Amino acid sequence: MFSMDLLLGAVVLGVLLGCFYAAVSVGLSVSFGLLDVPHVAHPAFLVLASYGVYQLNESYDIDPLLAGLAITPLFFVFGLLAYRVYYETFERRGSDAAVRGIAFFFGIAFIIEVLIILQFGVDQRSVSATYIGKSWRFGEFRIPIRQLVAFAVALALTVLLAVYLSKTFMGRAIRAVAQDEEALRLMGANPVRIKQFAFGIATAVLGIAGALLIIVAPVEPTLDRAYIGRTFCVVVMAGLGSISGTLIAAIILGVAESIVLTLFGASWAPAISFAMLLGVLAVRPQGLLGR
Amino acid sequence: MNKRSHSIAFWAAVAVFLVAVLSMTQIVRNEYPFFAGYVILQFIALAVAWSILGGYAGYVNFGTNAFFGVGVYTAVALFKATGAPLVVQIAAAAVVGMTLGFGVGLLTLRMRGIFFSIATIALAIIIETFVMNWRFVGGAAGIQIQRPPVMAPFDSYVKMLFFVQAVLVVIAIAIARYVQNSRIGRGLQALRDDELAAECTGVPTLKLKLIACMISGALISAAGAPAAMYLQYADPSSAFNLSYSVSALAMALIGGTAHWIGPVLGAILLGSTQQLLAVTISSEVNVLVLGIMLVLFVVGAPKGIIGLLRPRYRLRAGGKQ
Amino acid sequence: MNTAAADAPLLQVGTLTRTFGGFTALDNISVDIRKGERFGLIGPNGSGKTTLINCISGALKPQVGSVVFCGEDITQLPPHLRARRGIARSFQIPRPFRSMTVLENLMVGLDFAAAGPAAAEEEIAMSILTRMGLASKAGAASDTLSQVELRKMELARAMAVRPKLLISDEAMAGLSSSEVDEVLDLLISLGEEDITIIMIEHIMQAVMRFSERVMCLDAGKIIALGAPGEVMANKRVQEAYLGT
Amino acid sequence: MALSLAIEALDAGYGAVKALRGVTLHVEAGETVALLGTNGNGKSTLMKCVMGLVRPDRGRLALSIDGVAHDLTKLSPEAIVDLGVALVPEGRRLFPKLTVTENLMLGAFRKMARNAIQQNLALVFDTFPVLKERRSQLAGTMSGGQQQMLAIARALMSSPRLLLIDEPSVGLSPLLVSQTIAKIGELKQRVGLTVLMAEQNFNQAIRIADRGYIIVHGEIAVAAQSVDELKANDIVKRLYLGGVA
Amino acid sequence: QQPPIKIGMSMPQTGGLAGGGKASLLGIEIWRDDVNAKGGLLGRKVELVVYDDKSSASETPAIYAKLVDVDKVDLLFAPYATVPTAPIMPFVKQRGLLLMGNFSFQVNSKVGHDMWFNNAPWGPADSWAASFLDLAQKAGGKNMALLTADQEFAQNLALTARDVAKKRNIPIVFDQVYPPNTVEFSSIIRALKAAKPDIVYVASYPPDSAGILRAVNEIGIGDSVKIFGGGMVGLQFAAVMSNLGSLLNGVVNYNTWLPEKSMYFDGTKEFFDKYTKRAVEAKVDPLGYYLAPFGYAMGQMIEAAVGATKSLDQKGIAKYLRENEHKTIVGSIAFSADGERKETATLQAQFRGVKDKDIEQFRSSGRQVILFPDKLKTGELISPFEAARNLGLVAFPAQGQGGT
Ligand SMILES: Nc1ncnc2c1ncn2[C@@H]1O[C@H](COP(=O)(O)OP(=O)(O)OP(=O)(O)O)[C@@H](O)[C@H]1O
Ligand SMILES: Nc1ncnc2c1ncn2[C@@H]1O[C@H](COP(=O)(O)OP(=O)(O)OP(=O)(O)O)[C@@H](O)[C@H]1O
Ligand SMILES: CC(C)C[C@H](N)C(=O)O
Ligand SMILES: [Mg+2]
Ligand SMILES: [Mg+2]
Repeated sequence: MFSMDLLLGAVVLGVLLGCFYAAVSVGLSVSFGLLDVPHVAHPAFLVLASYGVYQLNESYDIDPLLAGLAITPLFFVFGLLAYRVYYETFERRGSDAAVRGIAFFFGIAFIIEVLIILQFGVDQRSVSATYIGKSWRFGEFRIPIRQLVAFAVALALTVLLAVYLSKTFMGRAIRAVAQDEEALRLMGANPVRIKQFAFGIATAVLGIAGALLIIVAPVEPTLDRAYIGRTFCVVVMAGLGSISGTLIAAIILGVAESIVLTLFGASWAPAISFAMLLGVLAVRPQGLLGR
Repeated sequence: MNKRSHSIAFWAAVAVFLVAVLSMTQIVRNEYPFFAGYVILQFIALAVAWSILGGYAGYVNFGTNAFFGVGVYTAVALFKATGAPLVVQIAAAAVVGMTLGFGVGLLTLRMRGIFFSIATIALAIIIETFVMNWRFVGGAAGIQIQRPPVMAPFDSYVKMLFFVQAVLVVIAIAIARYVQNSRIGRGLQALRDDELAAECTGVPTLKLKLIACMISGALISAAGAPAAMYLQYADPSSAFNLSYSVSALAMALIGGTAHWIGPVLGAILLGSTQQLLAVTISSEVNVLVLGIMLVLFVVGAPKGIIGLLRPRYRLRAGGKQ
Repeated sequence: MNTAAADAPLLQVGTLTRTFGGFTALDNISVDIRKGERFGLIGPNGSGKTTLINCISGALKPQVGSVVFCGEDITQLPPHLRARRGIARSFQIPRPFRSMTVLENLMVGLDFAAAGPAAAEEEIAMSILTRMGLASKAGAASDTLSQVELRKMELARAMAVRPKLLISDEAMAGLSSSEVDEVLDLLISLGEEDITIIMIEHIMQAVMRFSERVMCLDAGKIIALGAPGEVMANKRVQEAYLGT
Repeated sequence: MALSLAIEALDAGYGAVKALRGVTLHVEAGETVALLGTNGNGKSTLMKCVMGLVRPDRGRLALSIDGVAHDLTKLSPEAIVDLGVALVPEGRRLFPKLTVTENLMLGAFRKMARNAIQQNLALVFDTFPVLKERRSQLAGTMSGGQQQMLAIARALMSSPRLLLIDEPSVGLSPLLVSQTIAKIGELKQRVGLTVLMAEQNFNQAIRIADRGYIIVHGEIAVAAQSVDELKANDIVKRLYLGGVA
Repeated sequence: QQPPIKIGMSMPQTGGLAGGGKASLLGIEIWRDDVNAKGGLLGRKVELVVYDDKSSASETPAIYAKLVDVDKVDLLFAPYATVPTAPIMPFVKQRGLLLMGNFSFQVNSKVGHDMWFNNAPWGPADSWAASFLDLAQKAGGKNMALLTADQEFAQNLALTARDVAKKRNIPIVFDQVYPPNTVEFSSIIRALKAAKPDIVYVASYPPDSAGILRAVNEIGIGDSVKIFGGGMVGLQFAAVMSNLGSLLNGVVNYNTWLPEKSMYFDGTKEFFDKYTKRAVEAKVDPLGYYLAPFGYAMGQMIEAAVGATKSLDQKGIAKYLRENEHKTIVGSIAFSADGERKETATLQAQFRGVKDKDIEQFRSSGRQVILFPDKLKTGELISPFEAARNLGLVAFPAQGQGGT
């Protein structure tokens, strides 16, 4: 059933899918990759954002992307709060923060799941927008517009974040903070505030990522569990904290998944993409662009 | 107390525990305690097994569900193919779990910290995918299993499973205790702090990690094996449920990883709360309570329950009692 | 033991080369170290001293060359097996086992590398600490030590391996000269117990007093090797290193 | 410009450990003051107190700049850095996974320093040419001595007015020790730095020091008004000038 | 006052099956309230004892042991769906207990418990595929593409579909199994399209069903396709339906109850009046066609059996259930020996004239035209699929509120 045409299509769709994966993972690349916070509740916040977008779309008919943008400030604040609690309870006491943090964030994730269920019920939800359900044609070939939207937004998001982190003082401080807090303090920066701010950004980004999530597919309250593996894999495969690596890793996964889905047995897709992750780690334990 | 009298006390306690369990199966008629008790014992075994690698060596295994599922499906496959008895299923699961642990170790233990954790998540998904495509054990559709008749002195299969799981718990604890008190424990602790320095001080880090990984894997798979007979049904999404990973980790942390008793206490607390919530609150709110408990315990008891009980207990794997 | 074996060098480093990316940190280094010798290793910062002992202790693998210890080629051995064969080192930037007390740090080496009865371990560890002047800190958590105390503990932990060859990487950095003297006395007394010692140090007086032979590296190459006086008088050493 | 640091009756420590007891010392504008003392005597603790990283139990820490007094015990480390105080910490404390340049750029984090980046960069590259060569190497893979240079350079990037240096010569080759000490002396002239320097290498330290203190067991044992007075001191003789040194 | 009659069950209230579970439970609760309003069973009030099984198989054994041994309930209902039900089948068989099944699929085929009765309309295992392929062949379909979720229920459907196709000599030109949590179906649909099938049989699970339909709409499926659908779980839920809106048009999919004229029996309308009111408050599926009336029917059957045997003797009740036909709000139900329906009553219906974003439209008849079974039929298949999709609202004006 192989044909050049199919392969090409699979690659194109895979790149688009990969960009979507990048968008939902890039916040984690900051919070986990750079700040060392074992944020297993990242996907829970992501799904929460999707529900926020759903609510705005449902009751005020706001475009999902705009809705995503509109809730970013709120998520920024969530991020500040979440980090504050994490800091006060773990980092400040300094004991085994990483491992205990995992349990902590699992707890947070469960709480978010239940709050969503209590508020929205367990049924799956989705949004409507003009670009959902339509596609662009190139002859026989068609590309779903919602995927193009996800692609463009994801690309913009990662590029912006990458530039911010490498070119600004704040960005550099964010990249330094987990390596040596006291040293950063000696540079005249307050590491706690920097981390908090960075965590805020990482969470704010989820507003937009959440919009993409619900644009691409419907959401349900426990969807976050399916994304824990995926997002962490992207971030780790990328090399911790590397934003451009995140994009690359996500695209590789997306393309691999898409090719397997199109040309081989779809049921093997997860095995293949996660085996790729293991392969990458076996060869480059620090990830693709890790330092 | 010196080491020897400690040992005597420990084995005496074990004997008392097993005798109590056995007599309970003979005296108590109501089966529910055995159903619920089995689940709690299973979690104790998982948490103790997890902490051998996750607590002592600091390698946080997210793939408890992979080992658990492998245990379940080893039992299923063996039972379906040969009708092997329960003990053989468990032994086989332990061997397969150990082999898997060895493989995982070779493949991933050169990865540091969180890379290892992520690799274990990946592994769980890969193995689950394999099982889903393995028609002999039912694939994704799952498989129903007919239990063989129960053996004397038990009058019900679940009581027997309860006793068997209690034995597994004892084995897990005995091994964890041995590891903790032997030089393996100190070696694991050293490599947890600094692998290169440990190597240069003579600690065979890779070997110790492999050993820890194999022991932990074997115990988790063994604890999972009876689940096939307990449920009389197996399907990949239940057998490889992420909640096994979360629970094992959370229970060990809530109890404290500095001493083998920590995971035991954590599992008893969290496991029985879960059982209790399932039959009392019994709605989404039980997940909420679980979440809040997790948060409160890791926040309020940074050194785990053992840290609360013995305030001066140092947060330290393999620390002497 | 025949005389040939007794005279054979304890450690033979042969044509060792190690590069990082395009950068050559060690360039074709060959040197023999005799049993019981006190060997000083000097050289400008970044000349490859630490890299060399990383290759000897097994923390790094060289691209080219071999390391032979007690007549056995150990180039491919992992560090812990080298430690068991009797090679111990301290780290230039201390790497304590942070969750352990000072005493427990030493116990690791005694447990895993040193041969001997397990029962006496604690006494041995205490005696090493006493010699290092760290006895009062035996029960202290290692992450409360000051930099210098950490350096001392590095050395003590290496001694706990009960090595044939002890490599000290700038263990005296930051010590006052009277403290340098103390540590030096200690190292020299170890030498008298037939332990071979390689010492990396930038404190010239210490190097002079300690070493029977000195080797100076520059940019990954040996620029001088010989008696301390000779090496110090070497023009290239003076230009590249001493600045006199 | 006038700047001075005055420390009075300072007590500080870590829980039960009392690292400093009743320490009184002062540093005037343009001076280079050496802080001597064997290990564990509290030199680093003193510097951390000045930076606000360790809070003193009691005593006074006052920095006066152009006649305005600042109570350092009340200020956060960030605020103290903003006043123009920089510390080269012991153990270097670089950001190991950032490149040399990125480490230097972080040195210029404080607002005041951002305008002077090019100028400061030129200065440190001129002072430590090897840093220019290794601009894009990760700091963590540099040799011990190279890291020490980077640590000093990074502190200079913040255009400090008061520079605290904790044992700058540790791990440097003899050539570099004298070069580094000379550079510090030179920088002091060039940018009008005031320097408080903890240093074990007595002979090098006194090349640039104007005067010095000796701390013993957390207390100021000697406050010498000049280098000669230091040299003549008994403790100094015993600790630094006797034996091999 | 006599003690109440306790009916025990677990129900998925969290996890993947919670959506269905909660609707089903509401149906059962409405029955409880109705029967209690009438004075209860045997003059005793009916009380439900319900625990959450988290949609997981591993929770149910302990729960049912508690229900039986501690709570000492008088009767057992099964949880919604196959996975949580499977582990309790051997238990009830061993204890000789009656179990009223709730929409599980073929859980009794291996266990062979003679006191098991499933409320679902599935009937014989292969009828599902058979009815869909009947329609397909009538429309001229000659070959088939099969797209199934790698999940317990969908795989069971696929198994029978392959069997039936083989018997009828329908070649399978595309047979793919996609993994759970697949995000994007564009790639799969492109591959499917490339195989140029006439019949597309999809056995998908709720989150994916929407993704598949979207991808079909965006990528296109080709003019060759005569009929599309069959076993898509999820298209029965109000939230999914209202979101997909016009994308549903043309799809032929299985269902259990629909607001078509032929589907109203004694009490059906009254039931939905109550359900509609209570669903809002309970935050469950506002339509509730799929599961809720069958939960109610399960109660009705128990009510009839207990009433007829005048006892709670489980053997007697089972005997009565097996030997009689039962009038319920979902029609009359008769069981075969394995406890499944004698005849399938699983509907195959085609979506037509569906607009976007409107839940209410589904309350009127004509939105889902029943094509099978014959005695409930309310229209004919429109084929090919592309043609059916493109027929707009004009051709099929809503036919007003249905109901008898
Ligand atoms: N992992 C690495 N990647 C890149 N370069 C490295 C790495 N490790 C060491 N180097 C380089 O190799 C050279 C030698 O380093 P080494 O640590 O051996 O120096 P050294 O002689 O010990 O210096 P010092 O006296 O300053 O400690 C240095 O230029 C250093 O930057
Ligand atoms: N974080 C800490 N917790 C507990 N005690 C500490 C801590 N840091 C330092 N100390 C103790 O405080 C005392 C003074 O330490 P400090 O580092 O100030 O000495 P120093 O004069 O700088 O010595 P060195 O020459 O070793 O750098 C030492 O006894 C040390 O053990
Ligand atoms: C609604 C049903 C199709 C669900 C299916 N019977 C299951 O057990 O999972
Ligand atoms: Mg070095
Ligand atoms: Mg100091």
